[in-house]
Amino acid sequence: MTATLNLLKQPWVWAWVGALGVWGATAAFTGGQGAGEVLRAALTFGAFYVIVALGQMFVVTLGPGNVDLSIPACMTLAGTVAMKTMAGAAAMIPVGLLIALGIGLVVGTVNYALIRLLRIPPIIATLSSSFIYQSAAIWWNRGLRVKPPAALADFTTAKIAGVPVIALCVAVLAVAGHVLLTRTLYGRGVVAIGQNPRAAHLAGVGVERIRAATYILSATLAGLCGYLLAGFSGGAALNMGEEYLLSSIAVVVIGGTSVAGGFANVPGLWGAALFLFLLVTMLNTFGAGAGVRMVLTGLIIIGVIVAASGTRRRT
Amino acid sequence: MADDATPVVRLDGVEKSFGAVHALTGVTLALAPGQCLGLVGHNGAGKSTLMNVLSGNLAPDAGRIEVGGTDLTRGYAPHVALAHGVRCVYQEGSLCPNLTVAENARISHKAISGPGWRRRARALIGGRLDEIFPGHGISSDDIVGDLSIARRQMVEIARAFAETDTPARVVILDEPTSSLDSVAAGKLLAHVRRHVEGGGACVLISHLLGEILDTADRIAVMRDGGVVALDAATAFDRGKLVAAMGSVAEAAPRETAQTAAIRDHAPVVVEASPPGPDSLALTAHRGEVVGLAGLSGQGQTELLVQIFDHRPGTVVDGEVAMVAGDRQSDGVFPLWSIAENIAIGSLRQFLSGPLLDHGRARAFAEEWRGRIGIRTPDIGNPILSLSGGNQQKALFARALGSTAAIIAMDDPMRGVDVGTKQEVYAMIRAETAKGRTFLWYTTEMDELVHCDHVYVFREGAIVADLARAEMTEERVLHASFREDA
Amino acid sequence: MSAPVSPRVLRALLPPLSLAALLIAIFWLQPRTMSYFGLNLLLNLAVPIALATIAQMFILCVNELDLSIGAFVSLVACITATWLHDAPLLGVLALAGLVAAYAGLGALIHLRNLPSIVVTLGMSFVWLGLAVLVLPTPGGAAPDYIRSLMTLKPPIVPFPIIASVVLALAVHVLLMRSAWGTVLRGAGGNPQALARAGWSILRIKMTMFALAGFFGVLSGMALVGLTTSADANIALRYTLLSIAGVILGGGEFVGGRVSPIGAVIGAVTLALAGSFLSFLRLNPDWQIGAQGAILILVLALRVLISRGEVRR
Amino acid sequence: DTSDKRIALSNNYAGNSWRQAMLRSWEKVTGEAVEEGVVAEADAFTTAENQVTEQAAQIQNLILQGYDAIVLNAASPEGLNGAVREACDAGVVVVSFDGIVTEPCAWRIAVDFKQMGKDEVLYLADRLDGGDLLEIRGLAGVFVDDAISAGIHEGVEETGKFEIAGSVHGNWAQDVAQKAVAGILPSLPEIAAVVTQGGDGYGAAQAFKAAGRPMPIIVMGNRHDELTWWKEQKDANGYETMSVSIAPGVSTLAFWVAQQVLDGADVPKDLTVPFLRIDQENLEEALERTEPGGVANVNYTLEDAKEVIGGGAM
Ligand SMILES: Nc1ncnc2c1ncn2[C@@H]1O[C@H](COP(=O)(O)OP(=O)(O)OP(=O)(O)O)[C@@H](O)[C@H]1O
Ligand SMILES: Nc1ncnc2c1ncn2[C@@H]1O[C@H](COP(=O)(O)OP(=O)(O)OP(=O)(O)O)[C@@H](O)[C@H]1O
Ligand SMILES: O[C@@H]1[C@@H](O)[C@H](O)OC[C@H]1O
Ligand SMILES: [Mg+2]
Ligand SMILES: [Mg+2]
Repeated sequence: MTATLNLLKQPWVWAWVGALGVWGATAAFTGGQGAGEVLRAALTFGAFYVIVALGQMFVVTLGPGNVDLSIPACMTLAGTVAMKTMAGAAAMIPVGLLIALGIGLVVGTVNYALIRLLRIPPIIATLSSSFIYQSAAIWWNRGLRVKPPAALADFTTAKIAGVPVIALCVAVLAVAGHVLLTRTLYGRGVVAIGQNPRAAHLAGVGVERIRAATYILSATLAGLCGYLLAGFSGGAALNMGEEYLLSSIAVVVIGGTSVAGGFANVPGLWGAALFLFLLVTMLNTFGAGAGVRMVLTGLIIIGVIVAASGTRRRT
Repeated sequence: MADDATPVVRLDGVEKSFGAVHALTGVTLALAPGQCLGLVGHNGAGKSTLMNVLSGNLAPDAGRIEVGGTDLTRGYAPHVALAHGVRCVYQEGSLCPNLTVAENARISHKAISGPGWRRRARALIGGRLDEIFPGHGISSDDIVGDLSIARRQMVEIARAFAETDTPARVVILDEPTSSLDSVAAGKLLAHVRRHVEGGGACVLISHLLGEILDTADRIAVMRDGGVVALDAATAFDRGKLVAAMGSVAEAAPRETAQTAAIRDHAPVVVEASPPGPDSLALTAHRGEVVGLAGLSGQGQTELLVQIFDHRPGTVVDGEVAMVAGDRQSDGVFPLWSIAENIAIGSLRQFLSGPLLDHGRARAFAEEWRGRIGIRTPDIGNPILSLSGGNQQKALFARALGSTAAIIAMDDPMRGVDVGTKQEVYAMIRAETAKGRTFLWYTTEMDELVHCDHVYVFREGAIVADLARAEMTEERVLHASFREDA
Repeated sequence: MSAPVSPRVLRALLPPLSLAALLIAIFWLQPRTMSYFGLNLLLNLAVPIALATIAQMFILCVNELDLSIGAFVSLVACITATWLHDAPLLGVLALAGLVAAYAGLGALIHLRNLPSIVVTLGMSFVWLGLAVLVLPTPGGAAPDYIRSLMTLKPPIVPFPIIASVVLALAVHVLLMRSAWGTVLRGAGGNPQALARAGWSILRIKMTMFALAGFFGVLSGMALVGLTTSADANIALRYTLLSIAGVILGGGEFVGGRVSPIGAVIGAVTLALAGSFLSFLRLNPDWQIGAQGAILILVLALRVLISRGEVRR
Repeated sequence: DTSDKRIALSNNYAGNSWRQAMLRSWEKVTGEAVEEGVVAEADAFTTAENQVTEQAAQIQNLILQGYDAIVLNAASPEGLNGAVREACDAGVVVVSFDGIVTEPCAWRIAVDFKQMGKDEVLYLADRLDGGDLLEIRGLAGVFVDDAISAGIHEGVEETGKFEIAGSVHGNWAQDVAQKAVAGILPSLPEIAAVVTQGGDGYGAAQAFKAAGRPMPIIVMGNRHDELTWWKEQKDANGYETMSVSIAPGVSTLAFWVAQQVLDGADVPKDLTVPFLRIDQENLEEALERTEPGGVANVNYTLEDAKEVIGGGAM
């Protein structure tokens, strides 16, 4: 009993409740048909959300105004350059991965440099730089869609005992993210900075080093996501990251991370990612028109947040 | 003062609990016009809580509130309190940092509105500042966030005493001098006397017992949520107050001869100069307690930060830990528990491999709670559930518990009660014996006797360099003011 | 730069200086813009952006963020081009209802202590959905009086300039100079202090959100006046533009530090940045990137000017 | 003679392969035209996001730069009317294509998107006796999406054979379509065919494959990966379908039309260009002509333009 109560106090619970709720509603509507299949799809697509949301979560936790709007462009650039470099050759798969991660590294470093050296507020720095990354992607390949190596495509779409391999991998990644957040100097530093950067500095936290690492982490994860998504969907497209701008933020905040900074959690990311995917699926299944669907999407997101507000720590 | 006059304020059987913490256990207290009531008690005794009830910010769980003879218990709220002339200067500060001094005056004086309000607000706050703190150097158009903590405190005090359509019948001052230097504090206390002699009433909370004994007409001593002694000020002396609060005896400062020996023999660990013109340099030796004195806001904090940051031009041999004085903006992590707030300064100690061992961190915090006496049922509670003084203790624990060889303290005793202060003095002594060095900025003259060497600051420069043997209150004060002033 | 200029003055001067620099560059690249006709064309679309930026500024002033303002302006545009045109009473009621809805959002966010980012993120879907329902395919028509107002050709000074100046000054007086506005800003600086002084934070939040809604409505109406008809997606970009405008104008995300004059200047600067680029005639591959580069450049200018500024 | 005339392309979006192909067609054809002295300049301008307001500002800037004609792929058929009106008032010729505008002073090179949608269903009616359809739509609130969808629904009504069992928005992007289809598919009955808007067929096929469902007839668009997948299936198991789309090179047709208007030719305001259709027979040939990763395309010549202006079919 008290265990249940304690569970309900966890900030991430409501995202999971929401996910279960919309999944249940979908299943009820179809009389249970395809419920398992839907879940499998949710795990696959949710995994991509979680990858980028993990990075976004660390950024958002740095405190008010910190957000990475360059994730979509970074995904596109990393996906495009990696696919073109691999040119479909299986032997090049590791090289492609390194390139995607390397692009993330560069993007994150540039973002941080803009924030630190030019003192541009992160939200605008990452938005502005994202246009440059997008242009670089266009210039690199002019929108041509190069196929991923077959082995990469197979890996991203494979299943073990019916569970998507990509979801398993991202689950491991999420555990690593959780450990990083709660059990390392870096993670504690991020949370401290998010509450009070000045106090963090005076408590001996390496404020700027951690900020730099966080923007680099976010971009690197975006690069990874771009690489895997391009493998999964048969090539990199110039608009492949578009959707991930708002969703990465939505997943983070619906998952119970405080937008005021200084408080984050990883389990909520998976809950929120599944919730967002299943929500769209539910409304598609109900056959609602675009207008009604959008209105309901908005209202349900707000509903979950209101329900969760009873448990949220005051900021 | 006669007890039979109708009290301006009467609290009767006031109780307040925060979860398991009984902050107030049935307090009954009356305040007569023309009277200054001194309120003392250990950290967490319930003083601020009581004043929050009186100013309408906390609804009591039980009890009655009477103002001017009327029972206002039902529906009592800040605006009701204000309308009845109850003003409060809060321990944690209540100014809007984004507004100017004059605009902040407008916030708490609703009557200042309509055309020409800005002029009236300037006149109101400027007049009070001139009256209470002559030579304050604050312009009514200064943005509050740009002011030092001491000047912010002055603005807040002046605002509370300012009168528009409602008189300031009762002014509550919750540790008003903790961020002021002794000169400014003296001015304030003189004003308090003027205020009560003009028929007003005041509640003065302070851990500086001398202030209370000198200024108050009556003194109430609180302990663990209740009033344990209440009498005319003349009936108390320092010893009696300390005894009533349940505090321990005082720590003795180090012998003068001993301090000189450190200067001569121990290696130098810090050498730094503030940027001000013609400044002397500060030198600290291993195991020494070096005092940074002078009026508040003369560059002491900046020099500490300069040393903390190992800025170019400073010689710092060893790690530095900081005890913040402005705990709101420099010290506390508001979303974290007490334990997390303590442990953040020492995380490296709890690493096993690359990962933190939370169990060890918690045990560490638990140990320091005991050593420094943080009053809380559970160190897993949020830091903000602590009283101001207890939060400060947590910051001490953070620095003392770290491995740093040099501890920089930025006027760290703000809001710390006498008993704890003595314990901390003793602890500092003990730590110096282990070779730790302390750089201690303080605005309290009494604390300088615990320093082995004192540097006096004025306008961003060090203007006097006093060894323990040559340090007197008079010399410090003399150096604090410009010759030609 | 040896004369001691106070950091505050310098900070306030940054936005107008960036704007001036950009304008000079544009005049130099394309002298034709230096005329009544040219300035009109150059600046008229900045008017609705400036209005949306002011709306965002009210929200930022109380430490919240509105991610739905773009969708909201789109919805207003759709309603203006349909109901307000065909059935003015219904249109006016709907728009008033939207302002009330904004006030309600403020109340909800305050009472349940919700993160405004998520609530407004949710609302952006709601507004957009409603816009699609009101106007499933682009169309509608601007009411004539709005159209004539937005295409007004006053003597000597082009309308967009007059409109921007009036807007900036009016909001400046309201928020920065009036006793009432001072209280509203105070709530951004230290809400607890306001509560202790007997003010209702709930009422302040509702007021600020209602003001945001009101200026959002004006923005949508002005936009339709210029475009003559509406589209459900018409102003989605305003969300980011408005945030960027407030920041460019010297506002901050927390602490109630905003400047209406700066915000209007910031909005105009952003609108002009795009024009500047099209006068440069870049290779299409890099046109998108150049939009980012110009933003960075304008903001970097701030650093160059404010170098050495210190706290306290 | 238009050798001193300057023409600008105003494009609202460059973020997909179709638009990139469109820009490249423009570059190629107008580059030659400038070289040959047909016109003095033909610059391309593109905005960062698919936004009406940005494009309106862009058009106003083009007016200020004194272009003689603006060739326009519009973010909205109505939302740019104010800016287009201003261009016309300033004496600038405006020719819209693909995303056309309704402002009467502008020329329109329209594709009959509605017919395009209807043709998909008519083709299916030939192939099937009936069954459930899945509809993949484009970007909500955009007119092209509405028009194609309206055609599909009209076709379904007229043929009376099909039922639309589900409808999702794929935003003309493979990955978005893949995700939307993967979500809804489990709840749907067996799907006989998928009607699409182009750019989304390959994503749909991937989703069906991942779900292990029988492969329906998926109407394809003109992306290289759509055509390649179709070819692979055709070779492997005789899979049959069709593809309808609009060729990105339509921008070059618009260029020639603008040139003709500037030249003083009498050009009707509304012109129609046929959509690009690929069938089972000419699949290989189309694939041959399509760059890997690109889009099936056609570049137009001055002669093509004259033919369209004259009302002839091409
Ligand atoms: N004196 C100071 N007072 C308050 N805040 C400060 C001060 N100095 C630095 N900061 C804050 O901390 C940041 C500087 O970070 P810091 O000096 O901790 O860098 P760092 O990460 O330790 O550097 P490194 O990566 O080299 O270790 C500034 O951006 C500011 O926010
Ligand atoms: N918001 C709160 N939540 C939980 N506990 C609280 C809260 N506010 C105060 N307390 C507890 O109530 C008790 C009384 O605190 P209060 O702040 O009144 O002490 P104080 O006498 O003013 O101490 P100090 O001298 O340190 O300022 C303390 O134990 C404190 O931890
Ligand atoms: O621009 C659109 C293109 O992206 C889509 O695929 O087909 C229709 C076009 O109008
Ligand atoms: Mg207290
Ligand atoms: Mg003091």
